[in-house]
Amino acid sequence: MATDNDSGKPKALAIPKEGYFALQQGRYGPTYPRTPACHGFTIIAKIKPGTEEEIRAYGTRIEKTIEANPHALAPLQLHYLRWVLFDIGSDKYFMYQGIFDTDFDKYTEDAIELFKATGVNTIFEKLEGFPTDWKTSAPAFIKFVREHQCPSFLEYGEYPYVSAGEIKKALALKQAFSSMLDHMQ
Amino acid sequence: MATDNDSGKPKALAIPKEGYFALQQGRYGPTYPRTPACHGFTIIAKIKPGTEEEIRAYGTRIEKTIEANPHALAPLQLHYLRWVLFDIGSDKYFMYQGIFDTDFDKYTEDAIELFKATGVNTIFEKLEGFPTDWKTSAPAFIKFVREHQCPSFLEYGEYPYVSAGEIKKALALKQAFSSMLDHMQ
Amino acid sequence: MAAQLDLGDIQHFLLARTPALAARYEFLSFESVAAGRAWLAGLVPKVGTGQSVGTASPDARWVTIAFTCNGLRSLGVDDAALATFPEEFRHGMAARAEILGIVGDSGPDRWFGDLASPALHAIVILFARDAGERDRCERQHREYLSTLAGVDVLSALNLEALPPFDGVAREHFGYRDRLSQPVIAGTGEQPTPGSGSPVKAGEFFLGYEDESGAPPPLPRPELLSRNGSYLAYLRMEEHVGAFRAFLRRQSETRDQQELLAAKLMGRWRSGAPLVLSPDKDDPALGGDLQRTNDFLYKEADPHGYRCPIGAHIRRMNPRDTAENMQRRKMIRRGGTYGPALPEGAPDDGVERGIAAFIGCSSLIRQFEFAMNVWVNDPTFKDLDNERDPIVGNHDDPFDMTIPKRPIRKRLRGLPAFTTIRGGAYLFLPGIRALRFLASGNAEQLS
Amino acid sequence: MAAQLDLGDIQHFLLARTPALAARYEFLSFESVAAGRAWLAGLVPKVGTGQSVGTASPDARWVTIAFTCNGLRSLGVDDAALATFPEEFRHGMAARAEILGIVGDSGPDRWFGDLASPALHAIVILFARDAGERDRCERQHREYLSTLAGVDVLSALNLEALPPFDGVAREHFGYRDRLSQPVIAGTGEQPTPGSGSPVKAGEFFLGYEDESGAPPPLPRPELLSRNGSYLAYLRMEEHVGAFRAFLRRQSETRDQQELLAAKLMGRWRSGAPLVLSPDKDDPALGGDLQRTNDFLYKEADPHGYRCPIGAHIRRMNPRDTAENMQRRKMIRRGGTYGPALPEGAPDDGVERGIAAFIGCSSLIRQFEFAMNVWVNDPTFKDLDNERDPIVGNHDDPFDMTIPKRPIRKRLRGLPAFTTIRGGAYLFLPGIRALRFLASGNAEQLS
Repeated sequence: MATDNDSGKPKALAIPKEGYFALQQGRYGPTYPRTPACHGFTIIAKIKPGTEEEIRAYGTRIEKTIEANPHALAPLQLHYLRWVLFDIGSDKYFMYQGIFDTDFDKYTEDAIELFKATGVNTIFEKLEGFPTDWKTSAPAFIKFVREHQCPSFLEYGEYPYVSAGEIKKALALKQAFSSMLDHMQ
Repeated sequence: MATDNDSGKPKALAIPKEGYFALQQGRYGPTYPRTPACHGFTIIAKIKPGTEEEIRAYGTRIEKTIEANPHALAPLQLHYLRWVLFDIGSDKYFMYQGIFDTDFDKYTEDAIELFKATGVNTIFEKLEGFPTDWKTSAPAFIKFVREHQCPSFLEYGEYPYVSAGEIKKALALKQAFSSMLDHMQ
Repeated sequence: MAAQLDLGDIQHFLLARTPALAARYEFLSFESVAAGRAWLAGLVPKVGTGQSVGTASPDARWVTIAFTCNGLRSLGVDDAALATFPEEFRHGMAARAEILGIVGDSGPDRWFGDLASPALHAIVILFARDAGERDRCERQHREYLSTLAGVDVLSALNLEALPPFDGVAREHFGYRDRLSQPVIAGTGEQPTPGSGSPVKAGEFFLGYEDESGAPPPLPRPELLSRNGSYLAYLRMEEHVGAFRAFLRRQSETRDQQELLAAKLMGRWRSGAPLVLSPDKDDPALGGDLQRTNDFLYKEADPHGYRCPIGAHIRRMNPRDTAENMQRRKMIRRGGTYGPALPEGAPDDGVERGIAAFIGCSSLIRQFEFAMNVWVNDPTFKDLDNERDPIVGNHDDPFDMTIPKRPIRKRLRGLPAFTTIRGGAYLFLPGIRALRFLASGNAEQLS
Repeated sequence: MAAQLDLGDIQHFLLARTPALAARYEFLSFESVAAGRAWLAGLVPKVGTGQSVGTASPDARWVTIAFTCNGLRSLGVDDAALATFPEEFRHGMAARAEILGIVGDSGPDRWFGDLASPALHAIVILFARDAGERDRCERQHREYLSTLAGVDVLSALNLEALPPFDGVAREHFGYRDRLSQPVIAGTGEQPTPGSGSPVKAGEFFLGYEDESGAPPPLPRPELLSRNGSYLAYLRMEEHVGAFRAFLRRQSETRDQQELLAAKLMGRWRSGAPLVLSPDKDDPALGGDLQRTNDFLYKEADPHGYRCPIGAHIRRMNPRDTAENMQRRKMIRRGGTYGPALPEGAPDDGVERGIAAFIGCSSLIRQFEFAMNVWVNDPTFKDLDNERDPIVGNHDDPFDMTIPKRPIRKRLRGLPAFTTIRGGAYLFLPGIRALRFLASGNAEQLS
């Protein structure tokens, strides 16, 4: 896919209602485009009544997991995650908002393995309609995700199309330079 | 605020229901903490019936604005924007999802000026409950935003606490290096 | 479409600087509505107006009076009316101190002179040509107070210009002061080159169109608010000994000290700006108001090799490197207090500093923004862990980066060169409003 | 808890490599259910089983039979049953070509031998000790077909090992082949050092526990699916002339050519891996199966200074630098077709290449993943605009970065060294399933 390599030039992209411009088949369905804001999920689903505290507690669990093993989520190639609980009327909804570099289609199975390993099931199993056989049925899991994915109609990236890996390499380089400069002063 | 300066070490932070750990007063209300995923908005509001197409069309307008002037949104100090329309029952909701470096409290007035200049009102005025006097009343605007802001309960950053400015400088440095290497081969 | 300023109704204080070498601020408390009104009634005729600016002003007519929210209440303004005033004013500076970075050693719990007390109701500001005249006014006011019951002076502060009295204002660190001043649109005054466009009157006075293109809503009753302004008062001690010691510690030569002092401020002590004179001082430039503000940053010094990004003047006025600058302008009035510390003398432990009022039409958008974002945001302009080196809060260790080729200089853990010793949010009413407050009755004013 | 493999029911094809120097693939179409069943019934006894592996196999018993989804339907498997087979298999490789990067010159619209046609129903694979034996089998099969009506040979492909027939498999570019092979858990075989743990049988054969720890659900009827596998077939032309010209163009010396060839592959042509022998070839190492796979990347070569990140073997088997490697293992069977192009000879325009089957229990999770992510993802492992230099689709210009100190080498716009000329998704049934398909009746099998 052609990308604008001028990583310092912010870019915005309006996205059609379907979530993609041209239907391009991925392994598990249409692939979503890489946008200036990389790849991403906005998965919104109603939670089962009474599960809010369990879901919130899981936030702390992930915090601790990452503290103990900062690279636990490395296979997802994330930039950022934001998990939100919000109310619509008397119902409570969960939103999984992630910005990452893999198109989901590519690393689906890795993601599912990882969700098992880090127990993301603790959250997903609290969502209405989540397939009970998700651990053995990748397609069921993926169907749920696709059905609850809400494509953006606009995405904007200040440093468009740059992968987290590239950013981390660049930051390491800058850090090395900066510390060199400090030592030279 | 103390930050972990190891920008290559991913970090997750679980966030209390209120959206902050300790009540810290900002100019326009409690300040939200800077997390490993920087600052951010998840503003969710119901749209007025029949306005969906206008809202979508505005995505294209922003795309063109940024194309013509890539730095049009610079004062917001963004990393990423994702604007999403999604359905709950028969209602349609708009979500403004942004990751940025300013705490909103600090640059509120700049943001409002910018929203006027780029016509973000085209969207916000389509949201139910948006104050009609927002252009002259910063507090009314801010009240709306705060009432519709849904704090995350977990945020994760792969390169935590790093500002977009720092990332762009690092990428420019890396690009300079990379092109130097290409020329030396 | 600038509306004509009602100069006869606006207190002179923000309209023009008076040629004063001395001043006195008195911080008052009213024991009763009647006491406050009586005191005010006697003093209103002495308050200078915009109209008197530029005319001969033989005695104590450079009087200015302003009130805290509690002061307005103590004069009988009811809660319904007060509720229409902005929240930040109603809460007062002490309640907003955390937002302003006025914490730790600078915190309201350590302020001098009862300024954080809810008993603070009014400030009367006396500017005088010299200390003798100031002392005469003080005596006069003391006598006046002695004729009234129920008005207490919580504290007071005397101010004097620093030597050598050569017509150049300096603060204790030795920097030339009062080089920048916004020009109010409609006054006919021309901004000096580089000072930006004239600023609409509504940015400073209530009831006028501001830079948004419309007049913001007036607090009620309009009789009280129209032609008024908000003031933020700050009494800021300057640690001259610590400042000089820091310069000596960081520099081997006198020239290096001066350069470092200039890097912290963004101007040489003469006032010459680093952007225009990066390598050595240029006193002629410093004193030339037609030239000393005539510069920008974006093209001339984008990386701060001349004037560091975090230097005091670059934070307080980022010029073309910030948004909506016209909505951030403020008018500063004040002066120095405490004796000068002679060059070479050891620190004497005496408090000295600047005590100043910042005038604006929105404390939250103008004054608080400057304190919150420009002065104390450690990530201002992508700096990392830095605050304004001169006026920022340095209770925690913050740094200062001086961009330099080939190798930048990073000063780690700057000491605090200043400490806030007091502060207040005040409303500076127009003359009719003062009369209204003195009478408690709108009808008497027509 | 590895379940005992039902060796008597599993076709031998994926269980062991047969010592063959020649092979023939025939691509068949059945005009009717009856015709297909009749053909199959006669051939089932000739299909080798897992049990026959290692025993003397005197003639054409290295026969393998597999079916496309259309083929299963053409043998009477009804749509309800077919619907329980995975979507990717039902759609077939041509429909999934875009996902696989098999587009442009490699696209199904340009395939040879009617492989993209819905008429393709079955493949019969004949491996033979040598070309003479292969030709004998071919004749025998032709005679057999002549006794039946309604079974058409759409196309066929003959394969031969390349000289010098020294017991070492090579492909046309000259690289040693068949160095890696997963070992199936429960067979008692020991993986060679560096080849990873034995892989659970369920990764290759349906009805067994796989690496998830459970047996995945079987398509219905289980009689048809149990002990079966999926195969992806690829006929990949190798552009030997273009490959050699590229090496010459990029290198000044023969040694540089060999190093570049090694960098593209990740191994020297002898098979010696760059990670173990980065600077020069080591043929003894290349041929030593106890050593030639005994390496990892993460610690030994994190930045690819030895084996480039994008080299063919590092993409196809990232070893310790990818997740869930045990769930990506596949078994490859196949060989070379077309005459060798002698060293130094100009390209003769004759098609030559590799025609191989990739066996697994999930085409989408194993084969398609490898093609989609490892071979053709231009941002694989944070590379920028690169694909597998050997087997990636190079219809658009992609690059190859060779990390090197002090200065990396970036090859811009690699030519396509290979083109896919045909492909298919197949189901490789067990022996009982073959009988079931031949009879159309489960009861006959007990």
